[in-house]
Amino acid sequence: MTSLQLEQTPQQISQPKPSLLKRIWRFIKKNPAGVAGMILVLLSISAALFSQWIAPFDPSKASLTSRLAPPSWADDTGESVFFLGADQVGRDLFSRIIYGAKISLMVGFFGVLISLVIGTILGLVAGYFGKWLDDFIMRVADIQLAFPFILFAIVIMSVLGTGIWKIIIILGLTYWVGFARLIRGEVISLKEQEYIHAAKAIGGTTFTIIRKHILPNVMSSILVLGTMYIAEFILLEASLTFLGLGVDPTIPSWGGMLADSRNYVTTAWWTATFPGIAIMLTVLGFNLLGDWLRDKFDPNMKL
Amino acid sequence: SGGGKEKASTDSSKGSEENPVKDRGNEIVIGVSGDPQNWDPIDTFLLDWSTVATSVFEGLVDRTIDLELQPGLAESWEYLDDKTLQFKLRQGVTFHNGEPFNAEAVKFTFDRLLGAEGQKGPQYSNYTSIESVEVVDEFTINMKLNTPDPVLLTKLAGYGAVIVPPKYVAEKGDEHFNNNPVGTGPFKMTSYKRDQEIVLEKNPDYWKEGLPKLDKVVYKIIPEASTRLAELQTGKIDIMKRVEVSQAETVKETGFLELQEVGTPTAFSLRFDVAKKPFDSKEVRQAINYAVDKEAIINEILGGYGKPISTFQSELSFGNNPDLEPYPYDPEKAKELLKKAGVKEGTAVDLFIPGNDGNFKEIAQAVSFYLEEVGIKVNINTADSTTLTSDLIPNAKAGHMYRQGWGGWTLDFDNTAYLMYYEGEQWNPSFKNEKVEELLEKQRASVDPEERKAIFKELTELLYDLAPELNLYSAVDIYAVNKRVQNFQPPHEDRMRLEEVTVK
Amino acid sequence: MVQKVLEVEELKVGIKDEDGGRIAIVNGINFHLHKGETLGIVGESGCGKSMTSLSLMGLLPAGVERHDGEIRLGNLNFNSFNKKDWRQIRGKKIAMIFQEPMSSLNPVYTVGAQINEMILNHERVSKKEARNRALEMLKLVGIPRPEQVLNEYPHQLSGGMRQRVMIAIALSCNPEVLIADEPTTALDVTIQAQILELMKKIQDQLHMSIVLITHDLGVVAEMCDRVIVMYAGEIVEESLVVDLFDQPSHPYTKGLLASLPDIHEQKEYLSSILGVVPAPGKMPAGCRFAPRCSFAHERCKEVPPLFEMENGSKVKCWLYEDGEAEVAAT
Amino acid sequence: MIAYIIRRLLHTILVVFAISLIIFFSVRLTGDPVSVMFQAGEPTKEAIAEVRKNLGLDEPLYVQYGIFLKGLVTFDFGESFRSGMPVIDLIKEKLGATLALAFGGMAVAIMIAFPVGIVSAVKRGTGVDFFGRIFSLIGISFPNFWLGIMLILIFAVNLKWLPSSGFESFKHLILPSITLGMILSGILARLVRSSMLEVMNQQYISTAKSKGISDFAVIIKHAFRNALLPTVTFLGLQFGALLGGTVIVEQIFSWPGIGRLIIDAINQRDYPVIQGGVIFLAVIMVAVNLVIDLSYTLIDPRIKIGGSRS
Amino acid sequence: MTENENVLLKVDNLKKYFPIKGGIFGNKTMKQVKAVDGVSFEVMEGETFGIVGESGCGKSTAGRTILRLLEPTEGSIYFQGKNIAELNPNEMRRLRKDIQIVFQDPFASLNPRMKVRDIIEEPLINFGVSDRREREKRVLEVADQVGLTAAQLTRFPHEFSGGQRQRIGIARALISKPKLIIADEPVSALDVSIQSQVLNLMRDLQKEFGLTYIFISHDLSVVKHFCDRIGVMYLGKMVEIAEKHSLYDDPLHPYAEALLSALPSPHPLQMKNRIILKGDVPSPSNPPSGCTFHPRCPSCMDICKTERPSLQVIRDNHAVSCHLYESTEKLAVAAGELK
Ligand SMILES: Nc1ncnc2c1ncn2[C@@H]1O[C@H](COP(=O)(O)OP(=O)(O)OP(=O)(O)O)[C@@H](O)[C@H]1O
Ligand SMILES: Nc1ncnc2c1ncn2[C@@H]1O[C@H](COP(=O)(O)OP(=O)(O)OP(=O)(O)O)[C@@H](O)[C@H]1O
Ligand SMILES: [Mg+2]
Ligand SMILES: [Mg+2]
Repeated sequence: MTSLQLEQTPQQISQPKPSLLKRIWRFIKKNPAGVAGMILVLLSISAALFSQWIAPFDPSKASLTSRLAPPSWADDTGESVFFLGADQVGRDLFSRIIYGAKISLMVGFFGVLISLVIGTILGLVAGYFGKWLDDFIMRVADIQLAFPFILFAIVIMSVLGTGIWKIIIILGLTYWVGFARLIRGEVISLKEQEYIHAAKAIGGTTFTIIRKHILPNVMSSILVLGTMYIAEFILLEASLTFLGLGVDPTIPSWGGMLADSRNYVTTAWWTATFPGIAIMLTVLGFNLLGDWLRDKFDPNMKL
Repeated sequence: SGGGKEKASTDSSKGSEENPVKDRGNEIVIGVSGDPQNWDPIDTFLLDWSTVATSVFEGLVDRTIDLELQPGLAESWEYLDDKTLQFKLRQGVTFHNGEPFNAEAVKFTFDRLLGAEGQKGPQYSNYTSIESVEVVDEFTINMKLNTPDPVLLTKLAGYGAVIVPPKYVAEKGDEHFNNNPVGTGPFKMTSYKRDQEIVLEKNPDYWKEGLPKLDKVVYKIIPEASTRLAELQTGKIDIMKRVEVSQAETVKETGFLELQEVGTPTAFSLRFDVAKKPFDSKEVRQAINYAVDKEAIINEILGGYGKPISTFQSELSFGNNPDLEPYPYDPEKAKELLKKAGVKEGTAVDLFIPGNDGNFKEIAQAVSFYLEEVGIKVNINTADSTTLTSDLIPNAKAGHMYRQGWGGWTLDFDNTAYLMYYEGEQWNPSFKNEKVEELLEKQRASVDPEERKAIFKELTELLYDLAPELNLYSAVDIYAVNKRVQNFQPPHEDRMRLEEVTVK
Repeated sequence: MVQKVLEVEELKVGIKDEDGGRIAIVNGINFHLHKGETLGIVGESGCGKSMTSLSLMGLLPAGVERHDGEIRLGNLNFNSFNKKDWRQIRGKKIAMIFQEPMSSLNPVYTVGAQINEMILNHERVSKKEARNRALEMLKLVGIPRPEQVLNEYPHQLSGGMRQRVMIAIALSCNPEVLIADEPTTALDVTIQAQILELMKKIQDQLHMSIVLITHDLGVVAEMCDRVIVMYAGEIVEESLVVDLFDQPSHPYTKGLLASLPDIHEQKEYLSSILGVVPAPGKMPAGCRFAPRCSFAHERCKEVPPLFEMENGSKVKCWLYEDGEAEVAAT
Repeated sequence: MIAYIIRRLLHTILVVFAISLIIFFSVRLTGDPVSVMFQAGEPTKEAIAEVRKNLGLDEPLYVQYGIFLKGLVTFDFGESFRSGMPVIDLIKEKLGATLALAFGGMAVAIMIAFPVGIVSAVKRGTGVDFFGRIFSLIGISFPNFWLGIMLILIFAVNLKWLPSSGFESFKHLILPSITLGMILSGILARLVRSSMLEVMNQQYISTAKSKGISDFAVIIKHAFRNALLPTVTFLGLQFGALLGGTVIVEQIFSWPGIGRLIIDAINQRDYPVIQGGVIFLAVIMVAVNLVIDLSYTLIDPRIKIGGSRS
Repeated sequence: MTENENVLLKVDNLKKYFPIKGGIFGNKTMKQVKAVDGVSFEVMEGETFGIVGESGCGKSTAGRTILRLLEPTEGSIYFQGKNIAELNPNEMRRLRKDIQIVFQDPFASLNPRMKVRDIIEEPLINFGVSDRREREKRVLEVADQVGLTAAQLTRFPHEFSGGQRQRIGIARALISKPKLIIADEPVSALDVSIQSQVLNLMRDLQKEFGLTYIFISHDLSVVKHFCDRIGVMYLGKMVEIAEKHSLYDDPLHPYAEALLSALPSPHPLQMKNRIILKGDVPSPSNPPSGCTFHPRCPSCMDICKTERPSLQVIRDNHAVSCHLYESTEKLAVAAGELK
């Protein structure tokens, strides 16, 4: 046997690692948009996670005496009051916005989770098995697309009732199409990859191939689309409220706050402005993050 | 009433106080929120219809802006007997298309309303007490009734009984008539762009001397309130219907605008599903009525644009009992009653409200806040408003409490009370009281106002005690009007009257 | 003496690293090209062949830049060039054909349009004249039914045809220098033979100078007059093609030649060069080939200069230090 | 090619049939149209039953569906409960406004997204890229009703430059188009950018540069032309969606479009209009996509309809 | 070669057509790409059988069809006497333990998201080696055989060079102890210096384990170096099958001849007489009539345009499918009898 000397991979030549701070700075300089997105998303996630501790007031504590109190740092007695003002039933707007992060993110995350699971499974099946299954699933997707979202929402709500979870379900059941199409497309091209043939050649069952080889390789696209859909869902929740199909008004959802206070824009600007800013920043954050992820994983991804 | 607290101060654009409307001439533009889609009076029951069509069509009987009955196309009427009503018709009136108004037209109108065509629409059922219309001479008709109807005259002032031109309808057909209505009113419709605008022009041959004063009225359909207000602020419209409470302040602060308010027959209540625990108990229902500070709600959330009510009707309604005071705000009493009824602290109840009424959401939350104070936890559910009225309420799926608003278009408690309290009616999923039903039937059998008044007094007292709903308020409509418009009087029940309106 | 059309001195091409420092991809190479000559550049994948050729065109990809050295084309010095100057010489004086014939033509324009574009860009001719010229070019590169092909789209042509079209485009303005970056690597042997034959024919006709980049020593043997062997961004050997095959000097060149399977000689095992080309930025100090070299010794920790040999070849290896004249690295 | 079109049409019919079935039964789950008609009337039990009978709603569902299907074959969607107008006439009435808005929104989206996407791709990683992307994302970071209201407040109320609502002149089209276009442009810019990035890596871009033509010509003539295909696909899909999916914009700007027609019908449970409208949109969507697919042959000569890319 | 040598694999009239669908329902086969069109050959135990031919001539398709990664359209494949074209999917899956494949593209044939260890281990899991420690041991063993260190096993494929990746691919094929390895252009993507490393490794492994290879390549010199017997493919058909020296010293088919002459010369002074073929390889969806090579053939005769020649043994271990040799050798011998 000829001697097989160990080949050097570039990684083996070690170089002194720059300091952590320096690496972080470098990262920020290289991905300003991604970092901005991450910060915004982290902010809203922490607001959602730690709302109890951040919010100065009970977000559902209504009091007509403080209705539409304008933002101020302190009242006459020097006691701190509503720092972003109070809403139409006298609740502290700041606390509601903090708690609202929870609701908005919940709608985003769980809505995406549902659509992701359904869409990924159907997309995998359609893409991998092709033929009539593919045709069938894609036709169902066509039908779903042609079905007006609002009517769909009303139908679901009259069958299942209303509430935040129903909205999540509605979004999930509507947006699976996006995932399914994306995954299907990816799987179709992935299927022709040599390592998939290889997986078959080494005796892999269909299930193993999908689980071990296909799924992990579509994960990045799923992640990217998921992030973008979170942003979209947060906005859709607001639109549903605008159309009268939103959540119960005691629930502090940004969309609800924004939609229900749109007529106060000129008289009590803070009621709509601050939830609006919260939505904008969070949505922007998720979009930037998604953009960055896509750029990182696959800059040519058609999203 | 009126004038909310001036708390919601603003720094919004007080910018140009100059009236943006400069050269519109002798015409006005009105921003309304909805398009009735169909101008045929027998096919509609929408307030949006009446806002416009009141200027186009007229009935035998008319109602003044203050809701008094007065002669319309009929100069006078009398009961020949209990079941025959004779009308003397006005002479020299013509329809917008030149067709003469006469007994034939009246007969045609009612035959149509009561015939096959009318039966497809929602108006028919209001007029089933009319057996037939007989022509006596060219300007006299007899209306034969099959049963005495105490509110018939009021109904004849209603939408379905306006007189339509027989030849025109016969020749052009119903579909054409739907889109090109012709009546005898002060204005004629010259253009209709669905969901966009309606143009009315002066009817030069109008039978009231010197009226109308305007040459032209344009209605623009603008569903979104904030857009409507923007149009008003920029002078694109002169009158804005349906100003939201939250917008009132802005209007007041704009120099060239004027805010006008008017009480309406529409009452808003949270109705209880009395079949559901704990609202099967009268004490509990009363307790809820005590627990909520309706005055505070009216003053704070509605900015004063609402009137307290004691039963499910407004002060405009025949049958309203002015002696009854709304349940006072008395949380202690409420707690006591609840305790007596054995309702545990923290009992949760479901409240259903329509999701598209921002203002009412605030009210619901205030109610929930008050009820929480007495130990009842309210889960507010929002539903698509149509689902709520057409599905959830009729099928008793609307939780323990649900919002209902009712206008009683006849301005007579009969309409409301019968539909709300008579067993088996569409919007009465669970309430049943024999005494109430007895009284309801009794008042229906009579045409004597005094007698009916007495019955209603008894009925209202009974209902007050039974408390089948938490009566909140009767609505006050707010209109915003450009100051160039003169003599505009906001209508109680959406039926805008514009004959006397002029511009500066 | 034969005229030098192209001279490259101390060419350095690099990328910026994360700290703003430079990582060299091409590290100071010198070469020249005579008129009518074919110069081969060979080397393993990643040794900087393409970067060298792209810097001759001023077409380095984003992030990669030429930061030192001089390139002269006749009496033109590229260092003084602005964007416009570059545009004027590209295609006109120096033209290039690429490795992937499948993707080097724009799929949405006809062949004719793509040749015309080149002609119209550099010469004041009417559209009609340009078209005739394009037709002429297609005939020159031996395309059957050229009139039709002019109106066809690239996808309607086979790989070999496309490469012919590419050559037609490159030659349509009669450039002095043609740079061919692995022009036949993606083609089948039979087609490769056609294209190489064609290039030879055209060179004879037009007296062009060609820089032929390849990693196939067979192609070098076939086509070139002189060869440069590159390793890790540097020139390790430069010699006449005959000398290279007969008496390769640098251990790397020797290794390459030895690892070729020989069709005439049956060996059980091929000899091979162990290890891989180091990545840019991870270059060993001293002789860059030393870690893979079986002749490596102490001296190799220092960077060897380019030694000139008797036969005129130049070698960058300490083995040739003795007895050979050192060539100044300028 | 012909076979391909026929196949697509068969698919369409299948989809339309399925939609008709689903829509027919699902609208009937959502409540009763008759009680909605009596906004201020006297809807006694009997009255409601009477109207229901007259509208044919008391027939068994399968009979109603049969009637509906029969109409469908002849493009007769029935008559609106509300207006008594044939549904098809209602749709025709709205088509102009809907198309105007859809094209307007697309035009705005294209005007924003194409330059932003192209510049972003060409200057990838630079500040221009960063701001371009943020700018294009701003549009999709607001709920559309909010964006609409804000535009009205700024451009109509405060600046008085543009009318705030209505479907009258070109000026009226501007604000709704911007609202719609801003939302679209965010996604479109992203798509243009990524398509451009992909194309810019292609060898033929190097070829183009090696010819000595200007950067602008390289970017527009060579890169962008090739990046157009996914963009057109996306716009095609969006166009279908825009026809019906602009409810909120239509509502804010009082735009008399099909979206509002359908949402009003939904709110009033005007079954025939819902059914007709949805099916109409489905057909349009499929048709637009078919046209887009056929147009690929113009954009990309490699694509042969009915076959695959060669 | 001697008679008693065992036939490991016998391919008989193998066809693989790819349909191009069309028609209204998209189910009508409008055209077929005849990627492999009636190929027959045998592979002996322990030998290396080479398949050469230009791009698109069906080499890969043939290789994959043998493993039934693609379902054959027609024909039989006997592996150790068993017709594997008739096995059900599950039996086939198990048989893959004995036949393995190494792919051309070292970048695309490894799952980028799996660690090298998991890639190499995967066949063992699939083929039911349930003991973890056993698997561990085998992975280390094989890694050592192909020259990978234990430390490298925890890395991901993208951290390796092309040659190393190809070793990973070989390790993966090797771990289930197959009898036959189909190597589909295993060195085409590699630099010459690396190519020789991999070829040497493959030769070592063959010696050590008595492997049989089907070695697919378009590089005639590599094939000559590495294979014992060689089949030349053109447009889905085997045009010549011969023992290597016989083929290289005296190619019979005009195509094989041209192919050999097209090879760039290994030395600048060894210029030779080139046969430059006209035109391009025709499309397999629309192959020429008769002998598919006739439009490019320098010695094309009339008969070639209409009649398809069959493969016949001309001399020892040398069969060709060409009308030029028909008159001299009447004996049409099925490729199966070719020894
Ligand atoms: N755009 C780029 N940015 C950064 N580094 C690059 C870029 N393009 C190439 N490189 C690096 O530059 C080095 C030289 O690349 P080059 O393409 O010149 O090699 P080559 O000799 O042409 O190889 P091949 O035979 O594979 O074409 C390689 O290490 C490569 O990784
Ligand atoms: N899945 C498929 N569908 C349709 N046609 C195919 C498919 N796979 C291969 N082909 C066609 O079959 C023919 C033979 O392809 P194959 O990959 O076997 O050739 P090859 O000899 O391996 O070529 P290369 O040297 O390029 O790898 C080609 O024309 C190819 O286009
Ligand atoms: Mg290169
Ligand atoms: Mg192959």
